[in-house]
Amino acid sequence: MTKPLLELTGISKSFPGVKALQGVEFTLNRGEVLVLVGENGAGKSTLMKILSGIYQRDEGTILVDGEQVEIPGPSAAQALGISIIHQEMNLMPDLTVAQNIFIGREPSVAGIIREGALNKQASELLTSLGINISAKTRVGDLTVAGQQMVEIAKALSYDSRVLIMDEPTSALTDNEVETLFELIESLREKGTGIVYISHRMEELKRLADRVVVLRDGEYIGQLDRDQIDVPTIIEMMVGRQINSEQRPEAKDFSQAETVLKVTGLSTKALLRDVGFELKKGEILGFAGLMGAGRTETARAVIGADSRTSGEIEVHGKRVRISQPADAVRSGIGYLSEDRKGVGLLLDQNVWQNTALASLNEFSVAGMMNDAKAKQVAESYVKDLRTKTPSVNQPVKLLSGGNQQKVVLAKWLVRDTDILIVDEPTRGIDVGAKEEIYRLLERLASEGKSIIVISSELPELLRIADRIVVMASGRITGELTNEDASQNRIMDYATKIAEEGELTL
Amino acid sequence: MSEAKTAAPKGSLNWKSWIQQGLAVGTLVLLFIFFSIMNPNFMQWSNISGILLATAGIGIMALGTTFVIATGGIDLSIGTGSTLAAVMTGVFAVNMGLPAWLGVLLGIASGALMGFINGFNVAFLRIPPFIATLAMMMVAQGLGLVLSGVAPIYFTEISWFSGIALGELIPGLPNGVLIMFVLAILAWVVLSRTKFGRIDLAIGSNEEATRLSGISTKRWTVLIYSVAGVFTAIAGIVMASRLSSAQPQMGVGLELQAIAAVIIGGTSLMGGRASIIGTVIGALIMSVLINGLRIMGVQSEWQFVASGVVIAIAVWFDSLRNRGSST
Amino acid sequence: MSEAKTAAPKGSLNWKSWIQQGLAVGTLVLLFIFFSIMNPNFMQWSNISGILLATAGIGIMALGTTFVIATGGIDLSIGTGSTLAAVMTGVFAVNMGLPAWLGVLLGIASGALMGFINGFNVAFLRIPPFIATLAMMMVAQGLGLVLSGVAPIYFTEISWFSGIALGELIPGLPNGVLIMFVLAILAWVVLSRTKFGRIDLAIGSNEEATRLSGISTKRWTVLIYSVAGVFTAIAGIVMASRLSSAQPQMGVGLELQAIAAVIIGGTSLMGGRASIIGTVIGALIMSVLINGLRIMGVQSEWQFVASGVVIAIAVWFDSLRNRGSST
Amino acid sequence: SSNGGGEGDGEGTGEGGDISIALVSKGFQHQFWQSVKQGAEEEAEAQGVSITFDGPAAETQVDSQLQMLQTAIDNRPDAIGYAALDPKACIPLFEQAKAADIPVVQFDAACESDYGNYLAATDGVAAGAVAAEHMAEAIGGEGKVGIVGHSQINSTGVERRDGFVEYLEENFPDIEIVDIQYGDGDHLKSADIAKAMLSAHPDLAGLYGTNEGSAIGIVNAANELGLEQGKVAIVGFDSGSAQIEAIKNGDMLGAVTQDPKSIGKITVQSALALINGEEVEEFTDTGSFWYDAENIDSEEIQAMIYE
Ligand SMILES: Nc1ncnc2c1ncn2[C@@H]1O[C@H](COP(=O)(O)OP(=O)(O)OP(=O)(O)O)[C@@H](O)[C@H]1O
Ligand SMILES: Nc1ncnc2c1ncn2[C@@H]1O[C@H](COP(=O)(O)OP(=O)(O)OP(=O)(O)O)[C@@H](O)[C@H]1O
Ligand SMILES: [Mg+2]
Ligand SMILES: [Mg+2]
Repeated sequence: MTKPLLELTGISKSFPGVKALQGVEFTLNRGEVLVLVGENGAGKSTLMKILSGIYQRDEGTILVDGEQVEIPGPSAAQALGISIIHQEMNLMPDLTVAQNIFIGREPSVAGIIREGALNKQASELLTSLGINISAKTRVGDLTVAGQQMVEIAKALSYDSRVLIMDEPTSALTDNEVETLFELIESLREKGTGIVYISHRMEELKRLADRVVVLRDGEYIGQLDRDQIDVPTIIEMMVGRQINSEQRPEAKDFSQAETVLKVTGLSTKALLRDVGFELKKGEILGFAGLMGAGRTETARAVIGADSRTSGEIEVHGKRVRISQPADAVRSGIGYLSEDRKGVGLLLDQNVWQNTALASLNEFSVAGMMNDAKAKQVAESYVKDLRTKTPSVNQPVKLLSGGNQQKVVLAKWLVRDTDILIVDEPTRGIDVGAKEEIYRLLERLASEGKSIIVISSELPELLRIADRIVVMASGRITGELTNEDASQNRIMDYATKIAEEGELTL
Repeated sequence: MSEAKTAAPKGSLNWKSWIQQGLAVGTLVLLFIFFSIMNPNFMQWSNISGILLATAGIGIMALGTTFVIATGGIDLSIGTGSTLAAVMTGVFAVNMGLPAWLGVLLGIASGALMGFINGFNVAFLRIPPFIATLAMMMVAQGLGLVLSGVAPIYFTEISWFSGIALGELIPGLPNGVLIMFVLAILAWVVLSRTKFGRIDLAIGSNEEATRLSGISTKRWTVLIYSVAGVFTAIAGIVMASRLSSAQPQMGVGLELQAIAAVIIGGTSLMGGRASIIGTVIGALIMSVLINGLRIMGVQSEWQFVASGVVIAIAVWFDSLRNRGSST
Repeated sequence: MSEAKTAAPKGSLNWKSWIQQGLAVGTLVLLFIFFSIMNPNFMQWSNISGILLATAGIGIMALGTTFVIATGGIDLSIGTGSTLAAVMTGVFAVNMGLPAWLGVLLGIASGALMGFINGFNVAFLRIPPFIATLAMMMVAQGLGLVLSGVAPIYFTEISWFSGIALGELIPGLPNGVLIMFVLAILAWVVLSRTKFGRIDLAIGSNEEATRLSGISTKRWTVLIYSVAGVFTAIAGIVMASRLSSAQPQMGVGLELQAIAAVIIGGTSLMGGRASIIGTVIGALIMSVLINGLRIMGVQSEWQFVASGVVIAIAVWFDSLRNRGSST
Repeated sequence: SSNGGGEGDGEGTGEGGDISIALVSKGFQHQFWQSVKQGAEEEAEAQGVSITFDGPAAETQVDSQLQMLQTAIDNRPDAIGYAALDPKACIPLFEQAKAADIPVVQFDAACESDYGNYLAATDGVAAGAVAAEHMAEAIGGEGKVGIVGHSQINSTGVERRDGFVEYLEENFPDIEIVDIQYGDGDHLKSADIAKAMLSAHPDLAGLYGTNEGSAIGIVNAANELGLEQGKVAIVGFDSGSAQIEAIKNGDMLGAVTQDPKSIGKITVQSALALINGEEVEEFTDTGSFWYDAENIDSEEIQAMIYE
C-alpha cells in the first residue's frame, strides 16, 4: 500500500485563553472522504486552517506523501496541492464570480487579461459543477448560498489532491447539496482525498469512508464506514444521547390571535404578492430553494429593504415599517442568515453583541449598565452552551457555530413578540441544535410567535407547526406539519420552476 | 439563568487597551525625556503649560472627531469649521451686539448646525463622509471669509472673552487646557459609558448589523456628526479667545493634524475602535514634538522631516502591539 | 440544482458603471453649459486648453491615487511628494548638472521610492495608510525645502524642459494634457485588464480573502504604492515644467483635491471599486468649476462656497444611482 | 465695502463701454491684500472704471496664480495688474498678454519679463532694515534676537528677514540672531513659536515678526507668558487694529508699515495711464514707515495704517 496522502500526528494549537487543539492526529488516504465532526468550538476549523497555512501549529508533524512538510502560508498549501473551502465566506464581494475564482491565475497575453477567456473558463467550470450562476455576477450581489457555491467552485478549480470542505452545505438547500455530493463522488473516483466537516448527521452516511471525532480540541476516536451509526457518533461528540427524530405535536391555532399579517408584499427585485399570517404561539416555517425569496421576504417585512407594495398588520393593527428600528418597535426581531456580513459586530465582544438590540433595557437616562449586560450575556452563554473563554472575547475569535449562538442570544435578550430567524442553526452542532429547537419551542409555548426560515427540511419538519413554501418570489404552498413531508415540500418548491415561469 | 459562571480571563481586554495607551504614553514620555535632555528649558512649567495650551484647539477638535472616526467616517470640516464658528460668535457678539454669552452659545450652535448638515449629507443623502465634509470644509472657509468681511473680528470689547482660554480657574493652568481636559473626561464617559457611545462604536463596527438590530443608524449618525460639530465650535472659540479675535483663515489645515492625533491615539479609521485617552495623548504627542523641535531651534524645514519620521515610528510601535492578536 | 435558476442581472456591472460615468459626465456637461452662458469667453479654446492644462497636475496624481484608494488605502503624500520629485529633478538636472533626461528619470525614481516607502510602511510595518502617508507628506515637504535650499530651482537652462507640459506634439493641445490622457488610458488598461489591476481591486474588496487565495498581498501593496509614487512624480514634473521651475511648496494641499477628484469619479474610499475614467472626469469637474467661477468674476471667498456646494451636489446625484442596488 | 469689485465686472467686460482692469494679487485673505484691494477699489470708483481682484488662497500656489492670470487674459480686460509670486514662471503668460495687446501693470513683486515693467511696490529689504534699526536701538545694540517669519520662500518674507538680518550683521555685531522660524503668518502658530523661543532663550532681548500675523503672535505669546512689558522688545510689521492697540498700550515697540492702499491706487492709476497711451514711471517705491506710540497719531501714519 502506498503512503497515506496526509498524515498528522500530535497537532496542538493554543490561542490566548483557549487550547484549541491538543495532540490531534489523523490520516487521509487517496480517494477517501474523511468526515470530521465535533461540537462547536471543538477545533475542526482550526485544524484545517493549520493544514491550509492560515495558522501555524504549536506542536506536531504534518506528512504529505510520507514527507514532513511545513505550511507557512496559503500559497505553500496550494503548492502542496491542498485547497480549502472556508467555513466563513472568503470572497472579494466587489469582483465577479469569474474574477473571484481565478484571482491571481487569470489567463493573459502579454500581461493583458483575456476577460472573455476568463469568463468562459469560469462558466465552463460552473456548468460542469452544475452551478447555475452567471460568471459575470458580482459576488456581493449573490445570496449567501450563491456565495457558498462560488467558494466551492473556487476550491475545486485548483484541481487539488487534498480538498478540505469546512461546512460547505451549511447555507445550501437540498438541491445544491445533491450536486455537491455528486461532485464529491467523482472527485473520490479521481483519487482526491477529501476532508469534510459538517454538522448535518444525515450527510455522514452518504459520504463518509471514515469519521473522525474531535471534542474540546482532542482526538476522541474514529469510525470506519461500516461502523458508522449516528447516535454513537453524537455520543462521542457531546458525551450524551440525543434524539432528533421527533416532530411537534399537532396544535390548533384557528382560535389563536393573528399577531402578524402580511398582505400583497412585493419588491422591485423578486417578491410578488406575498401574503401570510402568523398566529400567537405558532412556529411558522419558510421553505424554498436557494434564491426563492425567503430572506427577501423577511427583510422586506422588517423594512431592511424597500417594498413596492404590501401591508403589515401587527396584533391586528396596521403598522408603518420603513426601517428595522420600526419593526423592532412593533415587536418584530430578525436574525439574519449572514452572520458575518450583517449579523455581528465582529470586532466587539460577546456581551456587547448580545446587548446590541436591547440597549434601552441596559441603560438608564442614556448611561449604560454594563454589569447587567454582561450578566445577562453570561446567562445566555451558559444557556446556549456557547463556547467562549469569557463574555469579553471578541466574537471574531469564536468558532462559527458559537458566533451563531451569540446572534441568537441578541434576539433572545430583546425578547420581541415576533421573531424571524433566518437559518438559525447554520453551523450549529447537533447537540446545540436540539437545544435551540427546544428554546424556540419554549418561546412559542410562552406565547411568542416565530418564523423559521430554513434550508434544512428535517429542521422545519422538526419544529414548524406550519410550513409555507416559496419559489421564485411567490408563495406556492402551505402545509401543516402533519401533512408535510420532504417530498411534498419539494413539489411546491420546484413548482414554478417546472412550469418555466421563473425567468425574470 | 442568572448566576452563570465563565472561566474567563476577565479584564483581558482592559489589559490590552492599557498596553495600547501605555505605548502611546511611552512615546510621549520618551519625547519628554529627549527634549528635556536637549534643552533643560523644555521642562519649565511655562513651557509645559504653553504646550498644553497649544494642544487645546486641536485637542478639542480631535475629541469630537474621535466620535466621527469611530463610525468609520471622517470629518475634514473641523479646521475651517472651527474658524466659521469663531467668526459666527464674533458676528453675533460683536457685529450684532448680542450679549456675549449668547454670542458664544450661538457660535456653538452654528457648529452643531454644520455637524448636522454633515451628518445629514452622510446618512440621508449618502454622500461619502470624505466628500460631504470636504464640501463643508470649503463652504465653511468661504462663509468664514464672507461673514467676517475678510478681516479679523476683535473681541477686545468683551472683557472676559480672552479668559475663556487664558484665564486660570486653577492657578497656573490656563482655562483652555482645563476645558480640553473636562471635555476629554466628558467624551470618555460618553464613549465608554453611554448608549450614544455604544451605538457610535457599533455603527463603526458594522453599520448594517447595527441597523438590523433595530437602531436608527441614520439618525444616530446625524447626532454624532452634530456632536462633533459642537466640539469643533468650542475649539474655534477657545482658539479665538487666545487671540481675542476671530481670524477668518485661522483653522485651515488643522483638520489633518487633528485626525492624525486621533489615529496616533489608537482609534481606527475603519471605525469600531476608539480611544479618547489615546486621542488626548495623540494630540499631546503632536504638540510636544513641534514644541520640542522649536525649542531645540531645529530649522523649520527639518521640523517637517522630524515630525513625519517620529509620527510614523510612534504609530509603528503601536502597531507592533496588534501583531499577536490579529492575523 | 442543475435546474435552479438565479435571477442574476447579467452584465449589470457594465451598465451600472456606464450610468455612473454618465452621471459624472452629466455634471461636467452641465457645468460647461452653465459657464458658457454666464460668460462666452469660457468656451474659447485657449480657456478650455487652460482648464485642461490646469487639470494635468492634479489629474495625473489622482490617477495614481486611484490605485491606492482602490485597495482601501489613501495617499496624503501626493501633494508634497510631487513637489519633492520636481525638486529632485532640479537637484539632479540643474544643481548636479546631470543630463536633463537622466534628471527627469531620477526624479521619477525618487517618486517611486517615496511610494515604495509608503507601501512598505503600510504593508509590512502595518502603519495605517493615513498616518504612513501623512508622515511621508511631512517628510517630503521638509526635504523639498531642504534640498531646494528653500528657493525655486529654475529649469530655464534646459531648453526643452518647459516643453514637457507646454509643447504641443498635437497642435493646440499642450503636452501636459496629452501626458495626462495617455497616462489615463494606460491606467485604465492596467486597472481593468491586468493582473495588477485585478489584485489591486481584490485587496480593496477583501484583503484577507485575497491573501488566502495565495496572493502575497503585502508585496502587491508595496508595488501599488510605488506605482502611485511614479504618477505623483510625473505630476510634479509636469507642474514644474509649466512653471519652468521646481517651487518647493508647489504641491502643498493638492492631495485633498486629487483625492476628492478620485471619489467624485466614483471610486470608493472603502476600496474594491474604482474608475479611471471617473477620476479624469472628477479632476475635470474640479478644474472647470474653479475656472468657471473665476471667469465669472465670482469673488474668491464665494468661490470656496460655490465649489463646496457643487461638489456635494455632484456626489449626491451620483449616490442616488446607488440607491436601488445597495441597502 | 468688500463687495465692490466682484459681480458687476463680468458684465462690465461684455458691455464694451466700461473700462475694466483685472488685478491678480498674491493672495486675498491677508489684511495687506485687502488694503491693496481697497485702495484699488477706491481709485477705480473715483475714476469710474471697474476692476476685479483675485488671488490664490495661499501664497505658495504659484500654479493657481498663473491660472488666474490666464483667465484674466482670456477675459480680455483693458489692462491687467499683476503681483508675481514667482518672477520667472509668469514670463510665457506675459508674452500672451503682449500678443493680445493687453497692458500689464505690476505691483508688489515683478515678473522678469521684458513686457510690462511698471511696478508699484515696497522695497522689502529696506523695510527690514528699518525694523532692525529700531530693534537695535531698543535693546541697546546687544543681546539675543529671534525672528518669527511668515514665509521662508515668499519674496516679502525673505526680503523682510534678510533686510533685518543683514542690517544687524553689518552694524551691530553684538546682536545675535538666535533663531528664525516660520509661522505662515498664522496668529496661533506664530504665538506658539514665539513662546517656544522665549522658553528656549530666557534671556531673549527682542523678537521681530515679519508680518501682521507673526507680530501679533509674538505679542500674544508675551501676554500668555505674562512677561512684563519691555522685557522683550517686540518689533512688528504691517498694521491692523490688534497691532495698533499693542503699540499704543506698550506691548509692542513699534512696527514697519507699508502703504498697501497706495499700491492699489497707483496700480489702477498706472493701468489707466497705459490704457490712455500715456507714459508711466518704471518703478514707484510706495515706501515703508516706522511707527510707534509716539507718531502713531500723526496724519502721515494714520493715512498708512489700517484697522
Ligand atoms: N484566532 C483565534 N483566537 C482565539 N481563539 C480562537 C481563534 N480561532 C479559534 N479560536 C477558538 O478555538 C476553538 C476552536 O475553534 P474552531 O473554529 O476550530 O472550532 P470548530 O470546531 O470549527 O467549531 P464550529 O463547528 O463552531 O465551526 C474555539 O474555542 C474558538 O473560540
Ligand atoms: N442585494 C441583492 N442584489 C441583487 N439580487 C439580490 C440581492 N439579494 C438577493 N437577491 C436575489 O434575490 C433572490 C432571493 O434571494 P433570497 O436571499 O431572498 O432567497 P432565499 O429564499 O432566502 O434563498 P437563500 O438565502 O437560500 O439563497 C435571489 O435570486 C438573489 O439573487
Ligand atoms: Mg468551524
Ligand atoms: Mg436566505
